[in-house]
Amino acid sequence: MAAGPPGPFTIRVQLFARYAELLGADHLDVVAEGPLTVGEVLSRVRAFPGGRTIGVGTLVAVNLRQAPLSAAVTRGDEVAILPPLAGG
Amino acid sequence: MAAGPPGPFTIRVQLFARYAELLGADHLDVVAEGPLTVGEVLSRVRAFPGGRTIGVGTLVAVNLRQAPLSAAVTRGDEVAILPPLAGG
Amino acid sequence: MGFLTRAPIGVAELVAAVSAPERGGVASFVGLVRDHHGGRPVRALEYTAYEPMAESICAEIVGEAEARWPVRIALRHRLGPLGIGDVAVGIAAAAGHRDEAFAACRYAIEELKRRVPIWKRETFADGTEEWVDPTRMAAANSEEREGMAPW
Amino acid sequence: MGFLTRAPIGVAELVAAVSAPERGGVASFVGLVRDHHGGRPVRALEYTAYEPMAESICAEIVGEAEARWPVRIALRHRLGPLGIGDVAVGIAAAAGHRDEAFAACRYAIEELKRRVPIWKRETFADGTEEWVDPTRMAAANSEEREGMAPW
Repeated sequence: MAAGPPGPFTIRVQLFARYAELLGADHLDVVAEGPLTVGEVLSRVRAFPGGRTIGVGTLVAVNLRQAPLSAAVTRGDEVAILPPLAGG
Repeated sequence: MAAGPPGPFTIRVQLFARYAELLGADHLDVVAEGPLTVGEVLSRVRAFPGGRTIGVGTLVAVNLRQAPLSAAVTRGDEVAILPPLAGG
Repeated sequence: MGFLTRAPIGVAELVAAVSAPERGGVASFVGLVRDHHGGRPVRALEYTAYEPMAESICAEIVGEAEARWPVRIALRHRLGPLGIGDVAVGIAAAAGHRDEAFAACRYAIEELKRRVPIWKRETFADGTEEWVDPTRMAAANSEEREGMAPW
Repeated sequence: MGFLTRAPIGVAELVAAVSAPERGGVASFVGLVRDHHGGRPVRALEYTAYEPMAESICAEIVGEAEARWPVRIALRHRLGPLGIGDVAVGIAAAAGHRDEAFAACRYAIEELKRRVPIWKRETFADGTEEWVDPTRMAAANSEEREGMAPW
């Protein structure tokens, strides 16, 4: 990913299933003053009303792949917080 | 199995696949003067023309179940000599 | 892509999609919607997915299996409302030898359950609804085998 | 009875025959007629059986699997002339959990190949015909994996 222009930017965080229900939205926008880690994005989301129900160890995907809490999130990345998977 | 009346009796031996082809028949009749073992029946069959192609370790079934060479064959038993299985 | 579908899944179509004269052994698995879960009677359920990621991970899993074994894999997961007995997931793996077909089929279903972002909302017989959480089920019902896995 | 058939075998019918709301995991296997064997191109083949024994042993194998795992098994083997790509054998095993379904399906195909008196006559592309002998193939072609198993 290119770093993009400097200054604040918006990270669109997608929510699914139980998390979407608990936070009452299928996405949230997190305003970042600069690059954040996945863990920092998760903390911002947990500060929204209902956000405490999201576990600190929940799965997070960046650009369609699971990402560790230490991974960087930059301008234009697609972030998604994934409740426990139940496919199959 | 009941022993049946004394005296000689005929054992119908069924042949399949390659053995039926090699011996030119889908069954043979072995005349027994008294109870025989499976191994003895097999020896009699191997004495027929083409019978040497039947291995001494071939599978033999008595009354629809595999039987060891030492098993007894008595009047009324259904004997079958089974070439190497190739189902599935 | 097309690993996700809102149409019924047929095992015969999956098997046909991977079969070939040189791949004579085809192992397959279908998972059906069960009529109970964790000891509670289920009336209906609905699958949802993070669709672009689910498609991407399904493709990755199929690619991994086809790289590891000389197989061809077909995989479908249904989304939307399903009734009891409907096929939720179907996988077919065709190979020259059945060992490989079974191994690849098993790999695909295990990895799908572990990695593909799909969720299931169950409606129980009493009308209550719940998002299925296999991790919570395993902890809460560790003594009750029914609760540990959808099947 | 009815494990042997001269009609085409459909995997969907086998899966449907064993599926039930409480048996949500269905593993299946189909074996297709391959277009080559032991490195030689095959044109057609014919299966024959010692039919009463084959039916009896199939019933025994299904009974063993159903006693060992909480499964329901459907099993069919085709007899008579078959073309390339036709289904020769089909097995479906349905269980509450997929471990059991896979294990039982695998057990049934392995035991079928080991114990059921069925024979296969192959017609090769050059017109020659031969009764397949897996024991001889294994010995003669131990270096050539293709020759060791029909799939």
